[in-house]
This record gives sequence, C-alpha cells and structure tokens, in this order.
Amino acid sequence: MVSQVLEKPAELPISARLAKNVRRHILERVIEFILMLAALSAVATTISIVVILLYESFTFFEHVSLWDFLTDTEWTPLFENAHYGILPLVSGTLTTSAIALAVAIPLGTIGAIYLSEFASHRTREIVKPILELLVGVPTVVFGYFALLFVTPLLQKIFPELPGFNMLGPGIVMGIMIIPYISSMAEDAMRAVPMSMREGSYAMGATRFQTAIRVVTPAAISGIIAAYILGISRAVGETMVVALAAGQQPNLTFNPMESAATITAYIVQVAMGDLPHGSIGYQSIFAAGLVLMLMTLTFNIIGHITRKRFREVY
Amino acid sequence: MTTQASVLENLAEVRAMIRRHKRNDFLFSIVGLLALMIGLLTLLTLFVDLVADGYPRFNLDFLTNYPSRRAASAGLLSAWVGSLLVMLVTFFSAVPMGVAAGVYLEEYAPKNWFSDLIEINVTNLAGVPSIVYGLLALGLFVYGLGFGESILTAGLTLGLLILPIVIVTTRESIRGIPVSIREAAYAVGATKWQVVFHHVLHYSSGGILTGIIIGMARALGETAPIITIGALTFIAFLPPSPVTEAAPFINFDWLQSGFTVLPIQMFNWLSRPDHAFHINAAATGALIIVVTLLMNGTAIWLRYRIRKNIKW
Amino acid sequence: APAKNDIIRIDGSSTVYPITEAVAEEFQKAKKIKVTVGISGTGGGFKKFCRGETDISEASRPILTKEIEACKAEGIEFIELPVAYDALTVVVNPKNTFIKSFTVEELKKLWEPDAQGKVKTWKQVNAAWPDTPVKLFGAGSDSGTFDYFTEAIVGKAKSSRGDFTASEDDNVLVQGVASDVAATGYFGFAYYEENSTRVKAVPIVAKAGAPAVLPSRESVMNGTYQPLSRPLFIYVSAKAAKENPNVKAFIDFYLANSKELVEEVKYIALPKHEYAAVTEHWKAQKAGTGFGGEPEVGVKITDLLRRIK
Amino acid sequence: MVTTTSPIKAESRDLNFYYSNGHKALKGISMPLYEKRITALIGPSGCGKSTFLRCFNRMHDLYPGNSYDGQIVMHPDNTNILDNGVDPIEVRMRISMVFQKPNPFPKSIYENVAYGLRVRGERNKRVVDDKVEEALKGAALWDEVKNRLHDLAFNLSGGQQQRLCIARALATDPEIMLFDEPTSALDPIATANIEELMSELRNKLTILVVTHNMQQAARVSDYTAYMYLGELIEYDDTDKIFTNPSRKETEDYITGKFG
Amino acid sequence: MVTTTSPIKAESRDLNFYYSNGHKALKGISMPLYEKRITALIGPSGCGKSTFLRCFNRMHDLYPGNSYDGQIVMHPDNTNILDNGVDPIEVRMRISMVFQKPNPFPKSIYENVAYGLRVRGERNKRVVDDKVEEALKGAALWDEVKNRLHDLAFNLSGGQQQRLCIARALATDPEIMLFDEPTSALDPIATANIEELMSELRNKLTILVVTHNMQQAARVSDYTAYMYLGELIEYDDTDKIFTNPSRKETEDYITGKFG
Ligand SMILES: Nc1ncnc2c1ncn2[C@@H]1O[C@H](COP(=O)(O)OP(=O)(O)OP(=O)(O)O)[C@@H](O)[C@H]1O
Ligand SMILES: Nc1ncnc2c1ncn2[C@@H]1O[C@H](COP(=O)(O)OP(=O)(O)OP(=O)(O)O)[C@@H](O)[C@H]1O
Ligand SMILES: [Mg+2]
Ligand SMILES: [Mg+2]
Ligand SMILES: O=P([O-])([O-])[O-]
Repeated sequence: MVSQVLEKPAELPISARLAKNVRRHILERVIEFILMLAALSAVATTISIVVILLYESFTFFEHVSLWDFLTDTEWTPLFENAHYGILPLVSGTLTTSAIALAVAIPLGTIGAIYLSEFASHRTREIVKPILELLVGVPTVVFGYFALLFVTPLLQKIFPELPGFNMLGPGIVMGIMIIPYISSMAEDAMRAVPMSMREGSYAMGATRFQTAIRVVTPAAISGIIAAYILGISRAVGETMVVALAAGQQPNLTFNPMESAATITAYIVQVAMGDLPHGSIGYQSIFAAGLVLMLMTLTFNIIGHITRKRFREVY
Repeated sequence: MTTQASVLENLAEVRAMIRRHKRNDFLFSIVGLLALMIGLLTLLTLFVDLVADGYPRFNLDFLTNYPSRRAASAGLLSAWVGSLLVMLVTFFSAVPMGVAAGVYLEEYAPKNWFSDLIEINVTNLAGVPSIVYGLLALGLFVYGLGFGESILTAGLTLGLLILPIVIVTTRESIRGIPVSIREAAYAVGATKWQVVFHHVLHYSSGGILTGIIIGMARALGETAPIITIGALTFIAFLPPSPVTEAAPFINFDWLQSGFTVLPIQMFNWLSRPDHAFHINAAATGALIIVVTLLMNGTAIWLRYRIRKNIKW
Repeated sequence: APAKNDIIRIDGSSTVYPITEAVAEEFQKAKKIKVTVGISGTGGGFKKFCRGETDISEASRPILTKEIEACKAEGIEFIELPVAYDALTVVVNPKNTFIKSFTVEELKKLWEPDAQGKVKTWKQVNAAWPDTPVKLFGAGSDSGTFDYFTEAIVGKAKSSRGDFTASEDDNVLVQGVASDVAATGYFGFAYYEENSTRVKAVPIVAKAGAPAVLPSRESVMNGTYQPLSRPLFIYVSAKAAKENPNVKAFIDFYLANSKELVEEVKYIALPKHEYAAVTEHWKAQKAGTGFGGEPEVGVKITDLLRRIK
Repeated sequence: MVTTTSPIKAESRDLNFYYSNGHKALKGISMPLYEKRITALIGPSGCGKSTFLRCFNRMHDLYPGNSYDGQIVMHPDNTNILDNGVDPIEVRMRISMVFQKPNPFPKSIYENVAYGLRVRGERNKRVVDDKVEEALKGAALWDEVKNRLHDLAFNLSGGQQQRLCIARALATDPEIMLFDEPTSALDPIATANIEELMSELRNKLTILVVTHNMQQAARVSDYTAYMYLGELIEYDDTDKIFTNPSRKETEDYITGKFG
Repeated sequence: MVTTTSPIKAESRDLNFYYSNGHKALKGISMPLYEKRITALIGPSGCGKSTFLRCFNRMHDLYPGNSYDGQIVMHPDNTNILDNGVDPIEVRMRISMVFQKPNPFPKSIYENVAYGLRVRGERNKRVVDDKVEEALKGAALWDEVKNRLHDLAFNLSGGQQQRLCIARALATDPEIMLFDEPTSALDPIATANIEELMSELRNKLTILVVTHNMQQAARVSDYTAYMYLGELIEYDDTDKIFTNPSRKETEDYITGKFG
C-alpha cells in the first residue's frame, strides 16, 4: 500500500542521542585539514621551484637580453668574453638524449613486446623485477661506467673518439632508460584486452603477427607516452653526462664530439662556490628554467597521451 | 564452392608459409630476450667492473676509517654516517608528509579542480629532474632560509625529491583496498579518520613501505642535488650524536653540521690524481650498488609477497 | 650546541687541498680537534673566508684587491702564509709529436680572450704546426690556477677565452688531455706527476732566446721554470689566530710538519730558510698581503714576507 | 493493508533519492518498518532496493553529490535520521548492516567482532570479551570459532564469514539491521543457516532485508515490499504478497512472468 | 536421431578437456557437425559450451596448461585437428570464429577485413580489394560502409562491428565458422540482422553457434545440442529438441523449469 503524502512532511526535532557530535565533527575536520596541508606540500614544492627559478632568472635577464640568450651560439658566462647563448647547452642536451632514445626506444619496445606477448608468466615474473633493479642503480655509478668503461670500449671501434664525447654517455643513459620504457610500454600492451588478441589468433596469425599488427597499434598511445616520459628522463639526467660527455658548451649535434648539457653546466658551476647574486649564480637558474620547461613539456604531453590511452580501455 | 578447399588445395604451400612465419616468432623471442639482456648484462658488467677494481678495499677498516691522504688507509666512516643522518632527515620529512598527502588525495580530496591541480602537480613533480631540486635547495634552503650547507638542507632536499614517489605509491596501495572493507567499517559507526587509520593505512602499510624503501634507495644514490648544495669533502669526524647521555637524550645539533655522503666521497676520490684513490672509489661504488640493490630488492620482494597474499 | 670554535673550518684551492688534508689528518690524530676541508677553488674559498664562514682559506694565488675589500667590509683580517711551491704544468697528449715546447707568446695566442671562437687549429698558433684542430682543457673560473695562469700568460688575471673545457676537477682535465690527440691543458705539478704516463709535459720558453724548461723540482727551486712557478698559500683569519687556540695550534702544526707532508703528497716544499721565514712571520702574527692585491709572477717568498708591514 | 500489533520502528516518508549523476533512484517511497519484524524488499535488478536500504544507515553520505529528499523517521526518538543535524555515525551505530559479499576485515575473528566496540572507545577487555562472545553466539558461530578467535577471519568459509559479519553487526546492540542480499554469494547450506539465524534475530531487533530470491523472502519475512523502477509498487503482509497481491505488476513479478 | 542428407564436416569423438587448473570442463563429448548446416549449442551458464566451441579452432592452445583428450576429426581429409602434429594456425585458417563481444582491431574497416589475407602474406592489392568487397557483401555490410572503408572500425555501431567481425572471418574462405553468443551484446534489430546473415551463410559453410537465447537456437539452427555440466545431454534436429526432447533434463531446460 502506498500512502499518498502530497505535502512535504514537517521538520522533526532531533533526539539527543542522534544529534551531531560536535567534538568528533571538529576533530575530523582538523585531521582533514592537516592532511590537506600535507597534500599542499606538493603544490608548495612546485611553486617554490617555479618561483626560485623565475626569480633568479629574472635578474639574469636584466643583464642578458632574451634574444641573445636564445640566439647566441656561444655559452661562456663565466669568462671575460662572456656570451650567454643557451643553444650550445640545448644542443648537447638534445644530442645526448637523442642517442639515449635511439638505444632505449628500440630495445625498450622490443623488450616490452617480448615480455607482454612472448614471455611465459614465469619469465616475466623473474625478468621484470631484475629490470627494475637497474632503475635503482645510482646514476653517478653509471657516469663512471660511461667514462671509464664504455668510452674506452668505443674508442677501440672509433679510434678518433675523444675521451669525453656524447656517444658513450648517451648509450649508457639509453640503457638506463630501457626499463622505464619497457615496463611502461608493457603495461600499455597488457591493457589491450585479450579479446583483441584472440581475434587475431583466430584468424591464423602467429604471435609475432599478433604482436606487431594488432597489439602494438592498439597500445600505441600508451607506448608513445612511455617514449615521451623516457625523453623527459633523458633530458633531465645529470651525473652521466656531467661526468662523461665533457663540460665544454659546444654547439654541435655530432655524437663523436664532447659537449655540455644543461644539467652538466649546472653541476659544473655548482662545484665551485658561486657568490650568491653573481651573474654566474643566476646563469644556473636560467639554465635550470630552460631544463624545467623542457621536461615539463614532455611530462605534460606524456601524461595526456597516457590518460587518453587509459580512457580507451 | 571452390573456395572451401582453399587451404587443403595447396596444403604444402600453406604449411611452408606457416613455418616461415613461425620462424619469425622464434627469431623475435631471441631478439627480445637479448634486448632485455643488454640491460641486465650492463648491470652485471658494471658491478663486476667495480668489484674487480675495488676488492682490495673490501674490509672492515674501509668502513671504520676516516678519509685520509693515504688511499690505502682512507675509509668511509664519515661518508656513511653522513648518508645515514641525511637519510634520517629525508625519512622524517618525506614519509609523514607523503603518506598524509597520499591519504588526503585518495580518501578525502573532493573531485574538483583543486584536487586535479594537486594531482597534476604530483605527477609532474615526479618528472622534475633531480638537479632542479638541487637548485631549489640552493635558492631556498641554503640562501633563502639560511640553513647553510648542512645535513638538514641535504635531508630536506632529498625529502622533497622522493616526496612524489611516496605519494604515488601510497595512493596506489590505498587504491588496492576494496570499497567493501571501507563500507564495512563505516557501517559499524567508524568515523572517516578511524576508517583511514584502522583500516586503510593498516592494510596498505606493506605497499607504502615498498614505496618508502624505493624512495630512500633513490635518495641514497642521488649525487647531483648534493653537489649543488655543496657537501664537504674532507671531514674526519662525526657530526654530534643525535642521542646524548644526559637528559633530554636527544640532540639536534647534528642537523646543522657539515657532512659528506657516499656518492660525494666516491666523486671526490675519483678526482684525485693518485690512482690508488680510484680503487677506493670503485669500492665505494660497489658498496652503493649493493646497498641500493638490496633496498630495491627488498621492496620488490615485499611487493611480490603482498600481491601474492592479497585475498580480497 | 658545539661552539663554532670547536671545529676548524677550511676551504679553498683544490691545488692546496692535498697538503691541507694531510696536515688536517695528522693534526686530528695528534690533537683530537675537528677539522673540515672543502674544495671550492681559491676564489670560492676566499668568498667564504671573507663572509666569515671559514677560519682558513687555501689559495693557489695571492688574494686579490676585490677579495681584500670584501674581507675588509666584513672586518676580517688575514695572515698570508706561503706553504709550498707548485709548477703549473702545460701538457699535451703523448701522441702529439710536433710540439716540443711552448713560448709564452704561443700560449697567449692560444688562450687570450680574442682567441675565443677564432683560434681553432694548431697552425693558427704557430705556422710550423699542422692545420689540425686544437682542444683546450683548463681550470675553472673560480680557481686560483686559472687566475695565475691567465696572469702569467695573458698578462691579466681572469682574462681568458671561454670556449674550452673548464673544470674545478683537475682529473677531468687529465682525462680530457689523455684521451684526445688534439688536446692541451694545464694544471698543478702534482697531478702531472701522478699521470706522467698519460699526458706529456711541455717545456716552456719564458722569453725569446731563453731555453725551454721542463717543470720539475729543480727548475722550480732554481727559478728557471718561469713564468709558471707559483707559491701556494694558506690565509688564516687574524681574529681566529688570536682568539682561537685550536686554530693557532693547527697552524703551528701545519708549519712544523709541512716540509715532510708536502713532499709526501708530491708537492714542492719550500727551502729551509724560507720555512724559517714563514714561521717567523706567523709568530709575529702580521696581517696583510705582500702583493697589494695584484697577482705577481715570480716573487721570492722571503722578499714577499718582508713586504708585509 | 498490513495487519500488525507491532509498533513502527522506523518509516520512510515520501523519500526521494538522487545519485550524484542526477539519476533519481528512489521516487517518493513511504514505508514503515515494524519493530521486531522482518521486512523484505524484492524487485528486479536495478529497481533501487539497495539504494533504499542504504538510505537507512546513510551509506550514501560516503559518496559526494548524492542527495536525499524526504524523511526516514526513527522511533522512539521520532527523529528524521536524514536531517543534516543528525550524525550519520550515531545512526550507523544503531542501524547496522550486512553486505552482499561477506566483507570481514583482514584481522582476527575476535578483532572483527570487537571492532564496533573499539570504534566506540570501549577499552575494558572484560566488556569486550563478553560482547564478542555474546555476538558470536547470537550469530551461531561461537561453537565453530571459540578455539581460534585469533585466527585470521579470511580463513573461514564463505558462510562462516557472513555469520562473522552478522556477529560484527550484532556486537554493538543495533536496533535495526539491514541485510543486502546476504546469501547471494553463499551455497545452499550456508544460506539455510543464515536464514535460520535471521529468524532468531527477529526476536531481538528490526530487520530489513533485500533479496533476489523470492522463496527466501517468502520464507523469512513478515512483510514484503515490491519495488519497481525506484517506486514502491506494493507493500503488504508477506503471505498476502505471495498469494494474492493487489497489483498486477507484483503478480507478474512473483509468478516469474517478468524480471 | 538426426535426420540428414548432408555429409559430416567435422566431428568430435569422445572429447575431454581439462583447464590448466585441472578442471575437467568437457566430459566425453561425441558430436558431428554436418556440412552447410547450422548446429546450435545450448545449456545453462558454465556448462562448457564455449569451452567446446573453442576446441574447434584450438583457442585453448593460447593458454598454457590446458589439455585436450580425444579427437576432433575434420572431413573430407579425415584429419584429427587436435593432433600434436597439426599446427593450430593451420586449423584456424580453416575454421574461423566470431566472438561474443565484437572485437574489431584498431584499424580501418578495410584493414580489419583484409587482416586474414595479410596474415597469409597476400600482397596483391587487387586480390585483397576483391576479397574485402566480397566478404563485406557476404556479411551484408558492404552498402553501409563502402564509402568509408578507411574509417576506423571503432566508429561503427555494435551490430555493424559484429558484422564486420563476420566479414573478417569470411574473407579467408573458412570451411567452418564458430559463433560464440554472437548477438548477446547486441540490440534486437542488430540481432535480427545477424540471424538473417547466419541463415544466408548456411549455403556456403558449416556453422556451430553457442547461444543463450533458446528462441534464437530454434530460429536459426538445423540441429541443436544440449549440454549440461560438461556433458552432451542430447543432440538432435532442432525441431525435435524444442518440441519433443527425448531427455527429461532437456525438457526442463527448454521449458525454463531450470537454469
Ligand atoms: N553510484 C551510483 N550512481 C548512479 N546511479 C546508480 C549508482 N548506484 C546505482 N545506481 C542506479 O540506481 C538504480 C538502482 O540501483 P540499485 O543498486 O539500488 O538497484 P538494486 O535494486 O539493488 O539492484 P540489484 O538487485 O542489481 O542489486 C539503478 O538504475 C542503478 O543503475
Ligand atoms: N580459463 C579457465 N580455467 C578454469 N576453468 C574455466 C576456465 N574458463 C572456464 N572455466 C570453467 O569451465 C566451465 C565451462 O565454462 P564455459 O565458459 O565453457 O561455459 P559456458 O557454457 O560457455 O558458459 P557461459 O554461458 O556463461 O558462457 C565452467 O565451470 C567454468 O568455470
Ligand atoms: Mg542491490
Ligand atoms: Mg560461454
Ligand atoms: O683549485 P685552485 O687551486 O685552482 O684554486
């Protein structure tokens, strides 16, 4: 039986035992507020980074015109004949990153396909954690490895290769990045629904055909996101290039030459004691700002691509 | 209908084709395994290389001696103690903050632009190069707040550096707890905080722990931000002890102390003219690798166990 | 809290670092007084010193006017103490066959600011040399080595081209020259001695008609290795020297043991009489510099000390 | 028309409910729960049974954006428990709930049952021990677990787990208990146990149970409500509903013509 | 007893199947598929219909640990396609499959249909073009898509996607086609389209179809098999099964008394 209540029922008084417990309520709010402050610490960190980079760069750009900064082909801010062109540092950064990616993208992708489509459950369980260990090795160790092991090895192949060059550290950085790319790309591939694979196998396709023609295209945006985040890592990597690529700003894209990256410049300068407020001190913040902008761009593109991919499945 | 026999008609041809295609499968399995092996072989080579160079220093003296001008008697005492103290600060700055932030984002944050903002922030922070944290430390802690080149500065810097790692793993492990458990707790009258504290944090503690260990391992190996802060190179004594014999038993002077850490000591030894120091550097490198691999290995093992034991 | 005095704080030159480190190590063993030593380069060290952050600053060149003023502004007086000699060594890759010696003139052509972006081959330096590229490795701009080298070669401190690999880390320079046929660079003698198989020292012709001289203990001591012989210093805060017995004890220890320790770390010790003069100078606690803020090349230490009033 | 001698324990009055996406899942539902009686809610999937049940302990408050409109009045307080001034936590302490899938905490059996007391700040071990025993007895689980109270709850069978959840809900002496398809994840024997248990509980408290299984509703409940598309179509004595429903829609559903 | 004039195209002989966890999902099934006839498989959820169907193209081989025991013999060549010496790829080239949920590849409509040919290494564009058109026509999709062959397949409606999957399966001239509940994810109109299509395909090839929908089985199939708990309970002319089944279990299922 449905009773027909046409009017809104009148408000009722609240009995004491069911009334809101104010003390508990306030306590809960306080806790929530404290937790929120903690979450805001992440925002505060970002803001501090941005403010400090912008602030110091701002004074830097009072001395140096933005035009010179972006177009001059020499970077010698600490010397008599000072030039403030960021291009040589950018070229070094891009070249080492490009080498790293030339190593990491093919190997990482192949590895990801292997792990996702070919490896048995057992193999995957063993190989993946070991690959993750590679991510844990301190980069300073990789730096010496590039300088004292890989470069001499490369010099056996290219005798005219100088001791500091972009090739060796680029390759080492690439190997460092393989696990990032392979594990993220593998996640993307495993997110491809099994029905897609079954559809392909049911047509008489082999594993390889299924992997290349169906799974990879289906996971492509996730794989690209993995690449982009890999680029961001390569661009921001410091110790490997600072130790092994040489520290001379050099506008070149030739991997056989030595060059300084943005990160290497910052470390190199920071090893001395720069007076707070000098142009040299500000220059590392200006360089840092460029670095931050580059990685931020890649990170954002990467996250957008990944998010888009997640939405598909 | 002729088509129906299309496979049977030229069965030999079809079989040859299948065999050809299957060869690709086989070749790719090998190529794929090799691609993965390259990473592992690198790790192995690197480690063997360091051990081969550094083995003469593998003894207890190496850990109990201070640095010295004589390579053979130089040791890591001040470096590993420095690393330990820096990590202590890192732990206490990053862990409570990161876990609390993760809990807030997962359990409390309303779904609006504000939490989106924090969310985007955290993901981006995770991708900020470590050297930029060094710049932050230089501008904020060293000069802005006047902490100088101290253990406190280094610890806080690395704390900020691993904060996103802690936040992200906290969120991931919290997300693994089913709604039904939360609802069960609410249904008997638990408050939000009780649900979080008695259940959410409790059941995700293993996962959070793996994140903390991975973060701390990362902090241990970080070099670039410490260089920008400016760690000391020769320090042949230990910072004031955090625990004292007399009341109040705790002492915070060590926070302001100068310091050196393992990667910096390695860095310093490698820049010596005398090759004997390079042996020390290799031994230090091997030590750092062993410790970080142990930490990461523990974390991976822990995560594996948690995944295996999950019942819901 | 530990009083600031408890710890003796030292920073500065990477060239002097090995000596101070050796002294500090022995001193701590003998006296149980804490010492920290950093490496920021001579210039970086003076900046900290003049901010009052350190008690002792190591230097591979004399203090400059600018730094004297910075110290004065903070009310910091210093005592200048030479502790050893060094020979700035110009090196090339061992596979380089055509370079037998460098004249100061040639080095200037190679390193002066005007050369930046222009002088790129050996032929541009000396027409007799081949038309192959030249790669330069030198000290970082915060280092005393850089200041001294530019003063001695170009004629004006800090006046250098900027397009070379500049590092505070001398090992980077050794590594760079050792692994590149086209390379040349300069750094302290001790680094050369430790790496004499990987890099080749080049004899220097001080002025036209003079003989080419290789850096060595003898050529430094007898004054023929010019203009790249240099004294190495420590600068002690006068206030700390007076008020802090630990600092005083440390310097006493330093001077008493430096001959032995300097030689142990492969640097060139001062002759006996010069040590005597330095010790004398320390006892007198005379503040000030013998250089008047101008880096000078080729001064005798005894003369130097006499100049300080 | 329901025939009863029992007082009303709670009643919904013209209750509407909107999910955060704007979906109106309940449309003007008015319905009483009689004290120490079992009321069953039946209806096809998606008709709003769970939604209605979860209004009673304000479970919907946990997800932002959901909104109630109307009243659920609890007696003898005569308070609208949907009122903003009412503490949902206090409500949940008096109206407990058992879920579709057994959801014990990954803690010991003992701690699972004791949890409601802990939340109330009860520290006295004796009191807790007693309550736990009582609740486990009430849930007919005591004999099976008394020797392993400190075992992990996950080690129990599905039916035992569900009885544990009932014990957990009982331990705090609730006045009303809500069951959302409590046996749908269980095998027939466990189901029979739970049904028997519910009949026993009937002496102590008021029960609202959602079920998919019409036989179950017929077996255990005193009154039955049939819902369809968010509306309450018919509410009556269970016997009446299953033998002689007033509405055609109810009959169609009962006889399996539809749903 | 089945009444037919058609030769046997394939038959399972005493087929047992074990999943990797040891579960025996098929128990001694012997059943023929007649050439150019439609055979329907019905039975309650979990009875092993999909498992049986997927034996025919050795789909189970994709997951390690599954094992077959018994034979599926294909005619006219009299090959046991479960034999270890027979390559599953070869089997799948002869026997194609359409899945429950449409699963087009993330490619263009054209490339979806051409996929089987590409896998076979067919490079000749003319041949591929012709085959694609023929298959799309065969799947009654040609008119709807001929002007947008290079659109992404995901942009089609569910029913169109399912017909695309049928076209994809058709393009390689299979001898047998397997359908696993091909319409359960579709609306009634799309379902009717697919059913009509199946009737047309009946002229070209042999069809085995799993369905939950008894009306569908009655409408489209020539023979029907009723399975229960991994066993084949009854196999007969569809008319016979639906009007006068020999077995009590079948009757109970058909009349909805059970399941
Ligand atoms: N969180 C939600 N947000 C929006 N709509 C919801 C939500 N939960 C349920 N609904 C919708 O509200 C309606 C009622 O759902 P409810 O879960 O109450 O049904 P039910 O009768 O319990 O069904 P079942 O027997 O399947 O459990 C359904 O149309 C459902 O889709
Ligand atoms: N991968 C698997 N591993 C183990 N057991 C399985 C697996 N897949 C299915 N089963 C079991 O095998 C039995 C038959 O499953 P199958 O999917 O063939 O049933 P079905 O008749 O197709 O049911 P439905 O109508 O629900 O699709 C079921 O008991 C099922 O639980
Ligand atoms: Mg429900
Ligand atoms: Mg099925
Ligand atoms: O480190 P320097 O000795 O060159 O200043």
